[in-house]
Amino acid sequence: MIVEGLVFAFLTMIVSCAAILLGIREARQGKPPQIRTLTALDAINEGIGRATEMGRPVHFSAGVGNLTVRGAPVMIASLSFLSHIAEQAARFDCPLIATVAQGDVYQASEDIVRASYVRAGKADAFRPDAVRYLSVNQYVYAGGIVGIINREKVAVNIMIGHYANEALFIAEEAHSAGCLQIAGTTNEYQIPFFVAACDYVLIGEEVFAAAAQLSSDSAELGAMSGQDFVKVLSIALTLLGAIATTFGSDFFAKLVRM
Amino acid sequence: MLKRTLPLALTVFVGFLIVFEYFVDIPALHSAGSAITGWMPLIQSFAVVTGTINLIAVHGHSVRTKRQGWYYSLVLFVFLAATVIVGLGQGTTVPAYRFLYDKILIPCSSTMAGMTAFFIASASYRAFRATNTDSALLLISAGLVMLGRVPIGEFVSVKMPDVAQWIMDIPSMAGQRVFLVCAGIGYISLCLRTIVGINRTHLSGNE
Amino acid sequence: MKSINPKIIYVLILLVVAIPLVRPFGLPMMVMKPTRDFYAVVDKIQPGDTVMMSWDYAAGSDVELGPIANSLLIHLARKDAKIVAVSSIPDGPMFAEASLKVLEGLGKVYGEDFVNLGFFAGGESGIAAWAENFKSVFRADWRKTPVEQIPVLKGIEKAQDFALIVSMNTGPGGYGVPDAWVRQIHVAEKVPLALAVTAIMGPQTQPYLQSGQIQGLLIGLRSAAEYEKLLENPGIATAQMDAQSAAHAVILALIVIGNVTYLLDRKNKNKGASA
Amino acid sequence: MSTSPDVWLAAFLTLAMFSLAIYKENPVYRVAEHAFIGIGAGHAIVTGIQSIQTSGWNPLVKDGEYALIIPMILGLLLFTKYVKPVSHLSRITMAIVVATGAGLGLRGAVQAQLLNQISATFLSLNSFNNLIIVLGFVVGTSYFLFTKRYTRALEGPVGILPKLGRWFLMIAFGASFGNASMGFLSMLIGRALFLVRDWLGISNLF
Repeated sequence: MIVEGLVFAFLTMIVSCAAILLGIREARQGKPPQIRTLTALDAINEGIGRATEMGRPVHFSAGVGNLTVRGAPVMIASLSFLSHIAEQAARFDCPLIATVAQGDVYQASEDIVRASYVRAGKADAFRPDAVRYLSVNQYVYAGGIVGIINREKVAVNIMIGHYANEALFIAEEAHSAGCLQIAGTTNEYQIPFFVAACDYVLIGEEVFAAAAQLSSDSAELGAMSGQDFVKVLSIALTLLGAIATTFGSDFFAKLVRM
Repeated sequence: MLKRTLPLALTVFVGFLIVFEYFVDIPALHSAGSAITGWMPLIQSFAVVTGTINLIAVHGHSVRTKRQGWYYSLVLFVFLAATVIVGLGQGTTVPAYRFLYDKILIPCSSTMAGMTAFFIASASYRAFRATNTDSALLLISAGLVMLGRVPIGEFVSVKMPDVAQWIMDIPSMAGQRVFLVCAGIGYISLCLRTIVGINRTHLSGNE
Repeated sequence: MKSINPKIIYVLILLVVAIPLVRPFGLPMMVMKPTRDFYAVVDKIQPGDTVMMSWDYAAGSDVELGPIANSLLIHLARKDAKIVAVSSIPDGPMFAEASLKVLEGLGKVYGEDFVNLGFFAGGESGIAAWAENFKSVFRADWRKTPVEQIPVLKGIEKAQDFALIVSMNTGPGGYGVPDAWVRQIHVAEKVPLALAVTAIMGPQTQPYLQSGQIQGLLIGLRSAAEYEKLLENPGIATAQMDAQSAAHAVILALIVIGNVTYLLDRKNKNKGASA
Repeated sequence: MSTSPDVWLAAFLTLAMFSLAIYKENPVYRVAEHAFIGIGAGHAIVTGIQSIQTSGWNPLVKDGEYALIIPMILGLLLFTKYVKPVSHLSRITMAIVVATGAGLGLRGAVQAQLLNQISATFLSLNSFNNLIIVLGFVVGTSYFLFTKRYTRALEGPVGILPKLGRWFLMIAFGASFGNASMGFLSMLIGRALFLVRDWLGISNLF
């Protein structure tokens, strides 16, 4: 019935999916899991406060991914951040500039920012140029952001989403302009640049954890607890496999190829 | 019904089909799955074309309303039109097309990419400071790998390439593997939530 | 202490890179194990075997992956292998075309010894589609000749008909990322797969080599220069290694200056606090 | 120095792009930038249409592969996104595309990203290197545990484990950075080589 060689993979998939779905169900029944504090998340609120005091804007960028194929998971998480940041900014009357690089992200971002202003009771304060489409080309996009940061004297630069080679360009120029920087991405090869160039960084999966904390949908938090369970299983399987190998048994090595 | 339920039902149906045809040994399921995957390249080609419509709309708007810097948008349209007319009319191998591509597009995009080296240098200078354990590890690992990968490192010590390779193969490998596995779990979770219809971001947008 | 203006660093780096290109100083260089291993994989190819090479890169990565493509083509030509070129990104075929010129120089004939099939859309799902039914995706080559009329493609129906598949890959900016090739070619089709990636992509691709999911891995310009050395055919990659050395020497010097000024500043501050 | 207008144009564009970092955003850069985006977008349209022609239209019309009518219609539906009254129709295509992507992702990630990586870590714990890899993997993964249910077990003296995990990640990021510097410098070298060799003609290299 199951294709040979894929039996264990199939079982792993079923177990992982079940754990995630159970986590979601638990959360939806009113028992969302608690998540450890992430300093970068506090830094976002402090940053908005600081920008408000200085009377200078906050800039948010979700990078160059889109909602379907390029970095979709982190782009979707990024929208949760935008929603939170826009609401905070609206509440404190802090100017917000969100720049986007993709058509679908543009549509989604504009809807989200407008809704956030309404939630904060500041529907009138929403300006259509809060969300700006710059370019689908990564470097042109970065050049555009650098121009905005310098011209409009941005105080806080938040970059959470899918980035490629343009990330370091933005981060370095924003640093020269004196911005406080908070960044996060799941793209492994961009993380080192953020870690080096920004003040606060959400590393990989931390982006999802933070987004889940900000999100109004308990399903996201619930999924986190399922994912953690799969991580614990991965650790256990690795240790068992390594110990078995040490004692000369290839039981686990064969098991995963079953 | 057509607006929400049908797309959602299609997501669930197609998602499960693609997953199960891979694991389960049923020829009919398998050929249905391969047919659908076989369509994707063609559909994506349409998506490539629609993706540029937004760009045209944004710049068209800026020209019509004579927004600040609208003449730049005009430059964009001239080159866009030239590329499309030559490309569709005569193909991508004619000299005119090669001119646009090889002599304008390539120098610009390679230069932009190359400029990142500037920022690597400035970031190394200001950020790689041993202020705590985290940044000290980052600094040492980066410095040793840099030295080990260029011939000048062998000038310093013949062991440098081996040191760099060891960092890459052992501690860095462990870190990379953590990243792959954890990202994989996050990815599985998102794919699952999409297939069962909990995550519907791709079905939102303009009503 | 006042820090150095970034614009000065930018200009410095540009100069330091340009000088060795004007007057190279030719530092010696070792060949590392991964490159030797990759070379051995290609060396095992038998005359008449068909190898697929995918140009999954565009302008920005041509400097790093172009020399690798060249060396691999020369090596495969020496082994009398047949070569099928494809690309998972729209700009790829043009770079394939440029690289393939080297084969004509070696007396190979287009259509009989090698072919450029051009771009296939869809990234991962595209790979999955042709891996199962080659001609459902590739119907004509880049010069618009129907595949049925191309001798080199005779008998190619699916991924398993290739002795080796090599993706020269630029990573997340592309459509068929390395992970997608591993998932669809190694995992699903069990066909020998090797990757050549940019230096940036190196660390995250490495685990696939160690877990045996790919047969070989070349990383950036350094590997390219090493491969040229193995082929005893020094080329553009070898020539650029001096510029790499000079620029890295400057970056490392900047790191040292940064740390020294940081430590001095801290010392001064401590003194100020105790006084 | 080169006498070819093509080379001069490319050199001009290269310098215009450099001016963005070395100087600041300026009109020369902006003109080059917009020409560059225009050609980029045009190129995407051209390759897209060519690909529709060779793998969709031609086989459908000339070879009678009528099944291709389905993806052709699905592709055309994408254009409805810009036509307000029927814009929801594009969701049908999006649903199928995203579901296929998610399905391929789910089935592939379990093996390529989970099981193969885990089984590659089934290393005999009798060498220093193997011990480091296994330890690094275990503590690194523990760093990515977020929910209190599991992190509670990591309080007190074992709290060092996720911290140690973070150190492994830092080493990995440092290595990535060190490696990346070579890649970006390669690109810069490519442009510098063009300037000194092709344009100025002062290089000793071939």
